[in-house]
Amino acid sequence: MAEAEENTVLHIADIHKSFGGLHALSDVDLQVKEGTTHAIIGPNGAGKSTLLNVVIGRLIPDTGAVVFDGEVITGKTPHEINQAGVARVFQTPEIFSDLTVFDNVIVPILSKRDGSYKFNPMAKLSAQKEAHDEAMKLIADFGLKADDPSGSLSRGDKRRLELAMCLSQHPRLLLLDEPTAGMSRHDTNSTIELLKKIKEGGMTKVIIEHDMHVVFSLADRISVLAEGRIIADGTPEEVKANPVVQEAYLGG
Amino acid sequence: MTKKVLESELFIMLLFAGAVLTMPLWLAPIGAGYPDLMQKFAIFGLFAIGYNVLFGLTGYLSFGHAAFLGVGSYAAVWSFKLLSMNVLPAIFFSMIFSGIFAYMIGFVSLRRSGIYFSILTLAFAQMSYNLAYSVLTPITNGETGLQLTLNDPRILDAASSNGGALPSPTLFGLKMSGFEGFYFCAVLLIIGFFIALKISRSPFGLVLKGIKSNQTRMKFTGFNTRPYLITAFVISGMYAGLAGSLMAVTDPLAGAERMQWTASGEVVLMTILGGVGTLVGPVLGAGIIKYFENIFSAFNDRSLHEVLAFLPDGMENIVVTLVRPFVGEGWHLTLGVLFMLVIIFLPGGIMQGIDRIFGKSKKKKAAEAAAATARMGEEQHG
Amino acid sequence: MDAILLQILNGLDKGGAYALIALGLTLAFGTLGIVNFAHGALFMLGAFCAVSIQSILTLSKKVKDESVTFFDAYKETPYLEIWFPEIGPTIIDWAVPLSILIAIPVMLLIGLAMERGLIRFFYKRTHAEQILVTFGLAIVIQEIIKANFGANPIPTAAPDIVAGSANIGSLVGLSDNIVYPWWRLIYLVFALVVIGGVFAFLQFTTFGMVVRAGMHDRDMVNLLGINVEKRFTIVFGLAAVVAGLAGVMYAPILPPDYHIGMDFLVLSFVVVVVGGMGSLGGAVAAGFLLGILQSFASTNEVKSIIPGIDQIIIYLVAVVILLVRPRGLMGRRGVMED
Amino acid sequence: MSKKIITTNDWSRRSVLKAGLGTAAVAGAPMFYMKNAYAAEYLNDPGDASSVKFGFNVPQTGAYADEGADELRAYELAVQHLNGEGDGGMLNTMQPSSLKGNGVLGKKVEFVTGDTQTKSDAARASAKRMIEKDGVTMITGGSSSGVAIAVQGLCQEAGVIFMAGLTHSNDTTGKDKRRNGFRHFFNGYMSGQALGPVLEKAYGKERNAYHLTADYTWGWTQEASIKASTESIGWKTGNTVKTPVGAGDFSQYITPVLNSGADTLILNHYGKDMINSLTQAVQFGLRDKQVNGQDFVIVVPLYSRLMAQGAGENVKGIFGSTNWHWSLPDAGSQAFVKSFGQAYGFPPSQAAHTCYVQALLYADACERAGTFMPCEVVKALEDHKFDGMGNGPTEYRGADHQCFKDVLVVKGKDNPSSQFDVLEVVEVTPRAQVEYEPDNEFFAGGDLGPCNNGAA
Repeated sequence: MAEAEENTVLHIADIHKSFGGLHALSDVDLQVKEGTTHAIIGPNGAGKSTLLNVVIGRLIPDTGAVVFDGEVITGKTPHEINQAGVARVFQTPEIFSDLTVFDNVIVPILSKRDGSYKFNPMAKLSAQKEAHDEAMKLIADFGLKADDPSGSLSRGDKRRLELAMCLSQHPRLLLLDEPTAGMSRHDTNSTIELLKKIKEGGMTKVIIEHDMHVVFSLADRISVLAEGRIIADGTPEEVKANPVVQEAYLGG
Repeated sequence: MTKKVLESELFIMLLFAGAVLTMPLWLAPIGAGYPDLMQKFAIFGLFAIGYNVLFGLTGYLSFGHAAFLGVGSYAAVWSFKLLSMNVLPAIFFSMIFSGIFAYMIGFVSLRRSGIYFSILTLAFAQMSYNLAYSVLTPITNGETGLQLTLNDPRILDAASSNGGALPSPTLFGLKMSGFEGFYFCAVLLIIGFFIALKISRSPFGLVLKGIKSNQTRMKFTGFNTRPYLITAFVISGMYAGLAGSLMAVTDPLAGAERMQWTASGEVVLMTILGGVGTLVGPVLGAGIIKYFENIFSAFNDRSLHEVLAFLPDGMENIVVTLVRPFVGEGWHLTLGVLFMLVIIFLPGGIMQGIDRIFGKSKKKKAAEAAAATARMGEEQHG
Repeated sequence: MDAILLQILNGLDKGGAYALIALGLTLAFGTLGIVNFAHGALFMLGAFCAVSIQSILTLSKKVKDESVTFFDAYKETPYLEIWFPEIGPTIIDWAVPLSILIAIPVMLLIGLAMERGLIRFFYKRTHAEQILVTFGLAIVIQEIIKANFGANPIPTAAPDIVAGSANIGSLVGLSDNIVYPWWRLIYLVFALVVIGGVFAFLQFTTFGMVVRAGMHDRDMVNLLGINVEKRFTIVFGLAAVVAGLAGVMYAPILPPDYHIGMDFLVLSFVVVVVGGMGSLGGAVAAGFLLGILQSFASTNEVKSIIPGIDQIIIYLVAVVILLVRPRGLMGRRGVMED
Repeated sequence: MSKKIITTNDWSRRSVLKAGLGTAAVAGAPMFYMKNAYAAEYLNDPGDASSVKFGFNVPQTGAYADEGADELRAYELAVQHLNGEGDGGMLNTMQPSSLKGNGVLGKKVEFVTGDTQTKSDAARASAKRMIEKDGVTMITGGSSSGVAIAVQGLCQEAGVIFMAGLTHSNDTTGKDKRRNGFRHFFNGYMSGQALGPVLEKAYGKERNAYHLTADYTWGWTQEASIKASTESIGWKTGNTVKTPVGAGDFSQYITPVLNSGADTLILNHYGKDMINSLTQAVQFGLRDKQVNGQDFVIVVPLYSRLMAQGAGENVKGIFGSTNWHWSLPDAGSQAFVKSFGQAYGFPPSQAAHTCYVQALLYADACERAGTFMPCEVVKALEDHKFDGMGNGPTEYRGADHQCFKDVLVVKGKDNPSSQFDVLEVVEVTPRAQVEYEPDNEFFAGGDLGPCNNGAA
């Protein structure tokens, strides 16, 4: 296992994962630096989503470990990993579509405040002043309406809502799985703007993306995944110039 | 009145308490204003409210809640037999035992979700029922049901011989049969309703709703959903235990058939019929099913003619002929037809019908539509 | 040894019944995603096909019994026997096998009507709503049967030629003590044939292929421009036929009454889940497995060690399997799983 | 069906009345007036009302619905006869009788019905409705012992009379007996005592019996009673196996019988269980077997004609016992069969008979007591001797409220002359042979306790 370098928030160390005979990930070793936006690109089936699922505890790797903030999080449950400071935006927005926008946003705030379990059945939700104000502020920031039923939002709004939910927890690491998939050019651009704004706040992000326009607008560093292996790793310029990458991915 | 007032806890509680406490008045014209049936309304209302804490908030469909009702009843009757005819220890032990029992079953069953969870709870309840009916007869008195006897120890009730007759449950001397029993149950129903209202409006309740809506998201939002689910399961189990103990309080007998899957199914039907996830719906559903069971089943040719005597003779006979298959021994048929009609035309149960009559803001309708779409999605993902 | 063999036979026989009911249930569930609480009622309707055919065949000329004075008691002689003294009694005797021929179209029609008339409106509703509506339907069907046939079980005899027991022990050269009722053996064979038929149908026909593909991924098949819905309707009809046939054939073993379906309902759900939701093979395997386990749990030897085990064995096994192997014996990964 | 007599719209009038009383605790009881010596001293005193109400609590849904329906028919008939309508039925043969055919104590008899569902809870809820809402003075009916015991307990606590319907468990008048409850039907012990000699005569002393027993209280008391009685005639008891209620398929319990060395199978089952286990036992060829040099035989200790019909051909030649059968030639039975048969077109079942008799006995006791007050009625019924009710001379024993009378041993008929002609009476076992002391081991442990008039 490669030693963790300085400023590394997330160290994905020598991960192997196979399903049956299929090697989804082999020898994947990645270091994500504090405050950077790290993009992982690669063709379909390259293992990007598998990698993300390993990080958030949905999948357990066969060998290797994920180290977050100096602590091994492999084998921990998703909620423990989230409580440690990792939030994730999914490819198809995972929101509480039966609930209102407000409820969607206050839930993660409560999680941050109360931890993974708190028994307070007699407390009044409407009396949670701080959480309430924080949620309202975020909702306004994201241009949403608190009383809207979230299930009937447009796809773009749903994605924004999910992002707001993740940000409300002030995570140290935000994982984004194709945040602009299926979006119109207009929505994509406004999402890029949004993410750039977040970037200014210094939050570390790992982003998986197909859209090169998005990747090159946001990423400080790019890793290229193909057939479960990392074939290139570097700044956007380095990666762009890498002949292997051009052949395997960009060139086509 | 403003929306805020209408939705305030105080207003809701006043309305609910008022409706419950005046039941003897407004139920009398429809023949349901006698103590036993009103006690049943309150008891099964509590059962359904508690069930709704689990099913309505978390979406976990338990098919074994009757087991907790049964445990509550047995615990209460044993408390009457061993300790005292006072109802308070009986209720206390019922809730404790059903809570423990619910914890054990919930701990295991909640390892699974969806239909698997349903079958697990069903299996546990059926095992409890089958054993209570046969092998556990020393504890349950099997088919006959656990009853009080004259030579029970009752160690806390010193030498009240009661003239050789069986004692009845009391609240510090106040007998728990008839209207006193009803008001006792009614007060507990109101308290139970209040707690359920608080739960559904608490952060804890919101987490449960989040679990129902999207458990994956809850996990990735940092919630450990399992203890939440177990807590909800135990709470609803304790409600069931309370209901079971009240059955024993108003009528000191505990029978095994209380635990049968049909009894578990009944509370599911009550909840869906009234409106899953609504506060009042389960109480309404419970009332309707119990009303059918007790009043519709009691009609016979003679009583039908009496009720319809105001009609002209020929008309009366026609109406009686038409109605007859649906009452008396045919009351099940009415219930079956009712289930189908309600669910076909009012997917949200009777509460949805009430909402429709009184109208509601467009926003809520949109929310419902959205929820329906979301459900569809879930179904397809399966 | 003989005792064990006999219990295995008992288990297979019971399992045959469980498997047939569960097969239909899982067809409806796996293809349509419908939790059908009225499936037991279909089984019951099948049994009452046999009852009806029997009572039609035995429509009788009534000769008043003059010794009875206060009401009319009749010595009944079926018209068939009067009109066709030769063949009449035989036809009546074969009422149950004849009922199979009638039950197939009748149950198919009932199944199609049920799907078109009610079930299809519930595909996109929640399981809870499906349960309520099908449970309501089951009650209605039951009550209609009760109103027409009464609440008591109605004896429905198998043909005389197979009325007794077969000495299979001596047939296969084992102990003389292994005797088993012919009808139960026939039931077992029948169950296997029906199960085999359904599997062959799904495995080897184009129709079956589409259905299986649809079970796997409905949207996919729809994208290919194949009308899955129509086929699923037919599958529901098929499920009804399978349940109905199970009912017809079970009538001589268990005199049917209006409640017989409800008695099997819970059990068949357990069988389906133990087998694995949506897995036809699993339903069949679980049916036989639970049948055999129940038979053995009921023997005196086992009961003397664990009293009451025969009352709970099925549920106990279900619990264990669901905990150890959540998707059931043969369920596909990811179908109805967490 | 006879034309209904329509009285005032009593149902809703009383309801409205109660609404007015509202929360008052006395609302459970109808209004009463000071009229006779017992006024206001007991629950649901009809006072000077022109009518009195009985509660008929029978299974209308579930496995015993047909029996329940037959019980209801009998009750309707009883009410007609009490009110002087119809041909009077057993009112003409009952001895002694104080009934005049003008209702009871001059009051017209009315009735309410309810569904027990054969569940203790439902039965008690239904009975409570009758007591609290309808104001009945007596509840009767039922088709299983669990329900009978549960309702009997309730009536004792509430303070009305319970006249049990079909209940055969020893416990009803044994360990669970109550002062306010009475049973006319016979019981498991009597079945055993009556069957013993007949079985000995038919099957000899050298028998090895195998019991299949429904796994609940009735089954157990039945098994114990039959076992005691058959062992006293020299039979051995090989095995006793409990079967779950509603097992449906009994094959796994029947196959072990085949090679157990037993030559007699005793089915302590009732209702659907009996039909299924008997049908299947016959299918398994048990009756074709020869064991220990004798023909294998099956015995069904408690028979019911309604249920026997469900087992079809399989009952032929099988012994059992029954409380009453419509083919009995005595005047009382004939009178009852006549009224019932003419009203409904078929013969009454034993359940119908016992219910009809119970209704009449209660009415007669009220006449003799001069009041509906439960404690007085209890006194009138205790140790009351009567005849002409289809079972010969009968006595309601005061010590346990059990009727003592002859018991019928019957056999499935080989050549029935009609669909109702399923059983034939092979012996009428005299009362003396089935009688026992109140402290008999099968009945010990209970206490009638004091009678209860209920709070007025």
